[in-house]
Amino acid sequence: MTRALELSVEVGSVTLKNPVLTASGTFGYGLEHGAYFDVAELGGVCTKGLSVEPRAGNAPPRIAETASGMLNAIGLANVGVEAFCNEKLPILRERNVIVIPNIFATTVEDFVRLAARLDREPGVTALELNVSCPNVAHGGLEFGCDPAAAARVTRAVRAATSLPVWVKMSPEAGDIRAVGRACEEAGADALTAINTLRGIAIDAEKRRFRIHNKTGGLSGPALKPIALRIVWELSRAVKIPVIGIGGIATARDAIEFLLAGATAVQVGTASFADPLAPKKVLTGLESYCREHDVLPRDLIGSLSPR
Amino acid sequence: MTRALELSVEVGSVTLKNPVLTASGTFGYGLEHGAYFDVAELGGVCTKGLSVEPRAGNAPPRIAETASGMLNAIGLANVGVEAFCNEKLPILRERNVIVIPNIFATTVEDFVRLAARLDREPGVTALELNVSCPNVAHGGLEFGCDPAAAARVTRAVRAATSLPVWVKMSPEAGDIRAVGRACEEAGADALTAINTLRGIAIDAEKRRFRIHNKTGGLSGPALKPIALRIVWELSRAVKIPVIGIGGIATARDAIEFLLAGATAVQVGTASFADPLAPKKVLTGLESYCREHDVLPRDLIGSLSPR
Amino acid sequence: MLGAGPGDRGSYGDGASERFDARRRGDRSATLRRPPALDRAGRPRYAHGVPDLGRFISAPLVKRTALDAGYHVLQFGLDEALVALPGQFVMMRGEGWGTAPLLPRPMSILDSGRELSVLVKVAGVGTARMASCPLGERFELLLPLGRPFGALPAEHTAVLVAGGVGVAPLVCLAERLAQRGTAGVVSLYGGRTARDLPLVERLAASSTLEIATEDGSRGTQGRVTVLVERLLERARAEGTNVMLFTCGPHRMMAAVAELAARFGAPCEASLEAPMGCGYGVCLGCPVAKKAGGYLYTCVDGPCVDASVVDWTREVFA
Amino acid sequence: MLGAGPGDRGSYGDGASERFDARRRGDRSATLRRPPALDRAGRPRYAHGVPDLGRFISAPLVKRTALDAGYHVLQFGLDEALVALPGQFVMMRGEGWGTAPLLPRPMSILDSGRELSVLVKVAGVGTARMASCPLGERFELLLPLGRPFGALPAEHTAVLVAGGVGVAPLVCLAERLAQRGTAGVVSLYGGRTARDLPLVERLAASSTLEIATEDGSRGTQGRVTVLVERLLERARAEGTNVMLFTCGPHRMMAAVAELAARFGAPCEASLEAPMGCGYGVCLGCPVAKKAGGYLYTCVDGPCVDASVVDWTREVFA
Ligand SMILES: Cc1cc2nc3c(=O)[nH]c(=O)nc-3n(C[C@H](O)[C@H](O)[C@H](O)COP(=O)(O)OP(=O)(O)OC[C@H]3O[C@@H](n4cnc5c(N)ncnc54)[C@H](O)[C@@H]3O)c2cc1C
Ligand SMILES: Cc1cc2nc3c(=O)[nH]c(=O)nc-3n(C[C@H](O)[C@H](O)[C@H](O)COP(=O)(O)OP(=O)(O)OC[C@H]3O[C@@H](n4cnc5c(N)ncnc54)[C@H](O)[C@@H]3O)c2cc1C
Ligand SMILES: Cc1cc2nc3c(=O)[nH]c(=O)nc-3n(C[C@H](O)[C@H](O)[C@H](O)COP(=O)(O)O)c2cc1C
Ligand SMILES: Cc1cc2nc3c(=O)[nH]c(=O)nc-3n(C[C@H](O)[C@H](O)[C@H](O)COP(=O)(O)O)c2cc1C
Ligand code: FES
Ligand code: FES
Repeated sequence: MTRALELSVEVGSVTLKNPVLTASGTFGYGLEHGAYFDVAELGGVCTKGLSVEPRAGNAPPRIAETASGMLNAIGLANVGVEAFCNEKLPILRERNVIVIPNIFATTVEDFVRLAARLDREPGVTALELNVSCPNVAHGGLEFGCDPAAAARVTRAVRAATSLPVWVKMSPEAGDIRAVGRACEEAGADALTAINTLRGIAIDAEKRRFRIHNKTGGLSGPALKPIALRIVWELSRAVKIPVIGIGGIATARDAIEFLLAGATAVQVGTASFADPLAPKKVLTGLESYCREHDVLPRDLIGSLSPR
Repeated sequence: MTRALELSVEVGSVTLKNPVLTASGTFGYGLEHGAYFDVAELGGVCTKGLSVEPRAGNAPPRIAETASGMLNAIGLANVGVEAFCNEKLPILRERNVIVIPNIFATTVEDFVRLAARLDREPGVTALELNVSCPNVAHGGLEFGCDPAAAARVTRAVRAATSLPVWVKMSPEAGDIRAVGRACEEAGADALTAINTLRGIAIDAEKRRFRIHNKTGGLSGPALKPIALRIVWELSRAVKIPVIGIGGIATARDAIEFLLAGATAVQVGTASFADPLAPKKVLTGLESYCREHDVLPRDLIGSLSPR
Repeated sequence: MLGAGPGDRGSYGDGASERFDARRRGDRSATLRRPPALDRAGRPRYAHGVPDLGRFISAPLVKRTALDAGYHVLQFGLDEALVALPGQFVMMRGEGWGTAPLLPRPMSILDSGRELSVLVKVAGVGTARMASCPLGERFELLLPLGRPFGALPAEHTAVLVAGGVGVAPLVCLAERLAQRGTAGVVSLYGGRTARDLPLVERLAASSTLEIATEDGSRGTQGRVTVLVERLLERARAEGTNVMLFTCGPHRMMAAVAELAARFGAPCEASLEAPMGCGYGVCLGCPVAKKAGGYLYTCVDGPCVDASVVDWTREVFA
Repeated sequence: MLGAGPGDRGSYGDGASERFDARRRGDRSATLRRPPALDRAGRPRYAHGVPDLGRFISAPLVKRTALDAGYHVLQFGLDEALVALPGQFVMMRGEGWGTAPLLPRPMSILDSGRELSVLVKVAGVGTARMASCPLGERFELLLPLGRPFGALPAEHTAVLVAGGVGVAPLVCLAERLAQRGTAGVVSLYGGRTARDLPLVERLAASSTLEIATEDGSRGTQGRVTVLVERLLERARAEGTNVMLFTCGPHRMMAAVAELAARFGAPCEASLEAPMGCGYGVCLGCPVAKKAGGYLYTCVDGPCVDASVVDWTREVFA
């Protein structure tokens, strides 16, 4: 009955069939959702951060709820890139899921190793470099908060792979635009923003940190205004596309990010409360576009200047 | 019946009768609350930010609610230091309110002028330097995000007044500890942390910013985990006291800040929903101390290391 | 039809008071009106009486009546009777709201006394929660707040111009005027359709009512301003003096203010603005003045002399 | 007294399935148990049957019963009957919660079918809202989740060890065992006081019950572990085999696990951990294994072989 709407967006050289992706670390490897909806309908799935070797992750407790948000210090628990390529990716390919592996390392060399390993695999759409994880002792914010360091990682990965490279920005960089521009110059195809912002939660009764790692990354709706601001700033500072993340739970949230300048969005924490969240965001976006007779691509950065 | 509890805390050379203050910009000039409770019972009142000349503030809309928080871009509307000294301070003095004027300027010279003017007035307990306002075109984050600039303001004000000088930290400084240490070296008596973090809110229907100024400062419970983390980091980075602010609405919140290392706390946005909030925080803190047989001063930084 | 009623006499004193003074904000040197006189307890005396001092209380929702088209009347059971004046408002927040929605919502006081009531139109998350809230749920109420409507000058007829949910303070005013024996009060009430006229019966019962709907489903077809203009023309022709009291959408009030200015009629508008606190500490509720600078809706208003407002400037996003 | 019941037979197949595989996390190479066999629809077959695949539904609260001491039984009206097994849980969240509380709360399934029920103990903001929520309010439910309790080996007596709110999955298990005709099931139930034993009648009706309260107000004075130890000693003396199923506070379960190990009895514990998602994607619910690495409570548990857990390591702050 209703004509199909052109939902696709261009993220650099990649055309995503729609702008709704899942955020790294909040959707497993894209295989846990089979029963809830068909993940292949999404614009893409960013996997849990992959490292060269498997990682067990941090000691519990790892998560704590805060006002309209949560802290996490998972510590990048993951199966390792090898197991991902051998055990997860084949299934994802078979299911036609658009896969964007999120990769994490503590050295430039390991970033390169990860990129090179994934470059050999069919069925990978782009790589997302996590240079902004706040929950690891090394290699997290060090890379993401310093323009030169972020550029170094980007350049090295760029050289090691033919895949599009997305670099994930930390909200803790003093000058995020400088980091973004440095990555752009170093060959990034897109920026994703934002990763979590470090916070702590305290149990006043026990007088203890609520999270074993002490600090954790804040995610969820609490973060949305900050994420929107950073996406807005970044999208005006660079020419490459910016992918928006932070507190997106509804289609309306996603539209706000597109208006602020994002070319696509990622749904993160919202999937915890509602495993259908990414799918609902997509459906809602489509309805909005029909109602307002507009395409997602036309929404990008189309905020009236006031 | 119940013995009075020793609630006082030392903020540098100043002894506050209790650690509960109001946050600048959220309690007017301390005169609006007469009818709700006796403001003189509080540890202190930080006034709306004062400038050399009166300021009308930004065009509306100035505020927007977000998830468990709000954005504001008041733009430092205030009566100006002269009117404050002549019209507000005499009444505050008469009512025995502990007053900490919060001052704001776009140049070091004007900061000095403000400090010098207030130095002549009796009934001022300390000065709080707002080098971290995100809602003004100049003089806000420029000072607060750069250690050298923050130190310059602090040093100049330090020289211009005999009053204790508190410097208010921005959460947007890339390296907040460096800013804090620079202010400490420049003679600050205490640090207050944190000011708001810039965010934006968008009306997806009208495709417009919800706030005229586009960006506004995020405050309220959403911010608390970040504020706690910064207070915890700062209090371990400097020897001077740190005063905690950010999303404090209940005694439990205040206790969390004391545990994280704050010597005193400020209640901000919570006063909007409940004009009795600062008073309730104080009463609740007292109950907690009685129940746990502890004094507020003993709570400071007493988080178990885990 | 437009015989001038006896009217309330203006009762603004001229002594600035410390209490009032403390409520003035920086850029309000050109204050809209002189501060009202105080009664012995230090409470401001307004045209319609002496309201309670502001208090912060908790009260349960005792009754909820759903009207047409997403309007609801909420009634709260107060321990002590509230004395509030037409145009004053309450900041209200459900005790179960937790941290979101965070801020209290401003609502005009419809009825005071032991049973406080407000008329709520569902506009967003807060009002939606109010409209579906179970009986017994407690609310935190800060009230009464703000400047009520001012005095009807002698030899003037009160004309109340209401749009949509803006009817609440005007119902309150119409009933107060009727109670005081003010004769000849006229109400002009506009809505998009006939369903969009909440509390129309109460307005009809306490004043001479004329209705305009945009779709013509009730009363005159068109905007309420058509009625206003017609009335002002008639009043001019008849040589009667009229004072307008208006509450409704910004554009409607702007048009009413413009007509009032054109016809030289005094006009008071009950402003709407986003509010953080409702009692003067957040500075979040400015409305631009023609003369420059801002009024703060919660303490300088919500009821203000419409001629002072720069209606061309926006208040909302 | 400790005659071995017929017991359910273990029904774990040995073929790893893609679906199950997908649920395995990185460091779980030393997986606690072999994955269960699948039925034709790809659903895992557990000892007590084949549960529904996980689904995400909305259902209204249809009944709320307040028990003693802050415990409440909440009942939801489901459109379709739910097949869940003892030990499985639901992630639940009020549709009216907005953005705070943000995350759903895990609750053991007490009764399944068309009327899902859970036993809630008020612990914080989410459970407080559940306990005072008006009837008719809708909840989002993700269910059934997690690994249920495993099989009772042949020639073993089931001994259920409950502490406080941990009784819920054990009531479910006791009733399932009774329904299946498993004889001789014993329950040992501990609380601080007599008021601290929610659903004690249901446990008594479906098993042979012994009670311990710390203040001695009901049953034996002392901790429930005193009863466990006594029972295990008796079983050893009588030469009967016992399998323990336990759910309660971490320390209690740790002590039960320790006793089980000492007496060589198999023991399953239903773990509790903070949960973000309940279905394996957040990695927020680890429990340390003795062998190193972590179990994820929501997908590897909540019911696990107690001997695998490193009980000395904390799960909560
Ligand atoms: C003095 C005064 C009296 C009012 N009287 C009434 C009344 O009697 N009945 C009634 O239904 N409405 C009244 N309003 C408007 C009412 O306050 C808003 O509709 C309500 O705050 C919207 O809240 P929400 O959570 O439903 O909407 P949301 O859009 O979710 O609110 C988001 C934020 O914007 C603010 N906001 C949004 N719209 C308005 C608005 N129109 N006015 C003020 N703040 C707004 C909210 O307070 C909140 O902080 C009055 C407003 C004022 C200023
Ligand atoms: C598998 C499983 C089954 C459970 N079954 C029941 C049951 O049948 N009845 C019952 O009353 N409780 C049960 N719990 C515990 C229950 O989930 C918590 O008490 C509840 O989440 C606390 O939420 P709150 O908002 O009241 O507390 P808050 O302290 O405000 O919660 C804050 C955060 O901590 C998490 N949290 C706090 N305590 C716990 C806890 N003990 N377990 C898990 N997360 C926690 C919450 O989910 C939330 O994210 C179960 C937990 C698990 C893991
Ligand atoms: C539990 C959890 C785990 C996460 N793990 C990763 C990760 O492995 N790699 C990464 O780049 N980001 C990770 N993130 C960050 C998210 O991808 C996202 O940037 C952030 O949560 C903000 O979005 P949200 O508010 O929608 O969750 C994680 C977030 C959460 C909550
Ligand atoms: C409406 C508003 C106005 C503010 N004005 C000032 C100000 O003038 N000077 C200042 O230093 N901080 C100002 N702040 C920041 C607060 O003092 C405080 O640092 C911040 O709101 C975080 O605390 P909270 O979450 O308790 O509100 C303002 C905050 C709000 C919400
Ligand atoms: S609403 Fe806060 S000053 Fe008016
Ligand atoms: S609760 Fe999210 S992985 Fe277990």
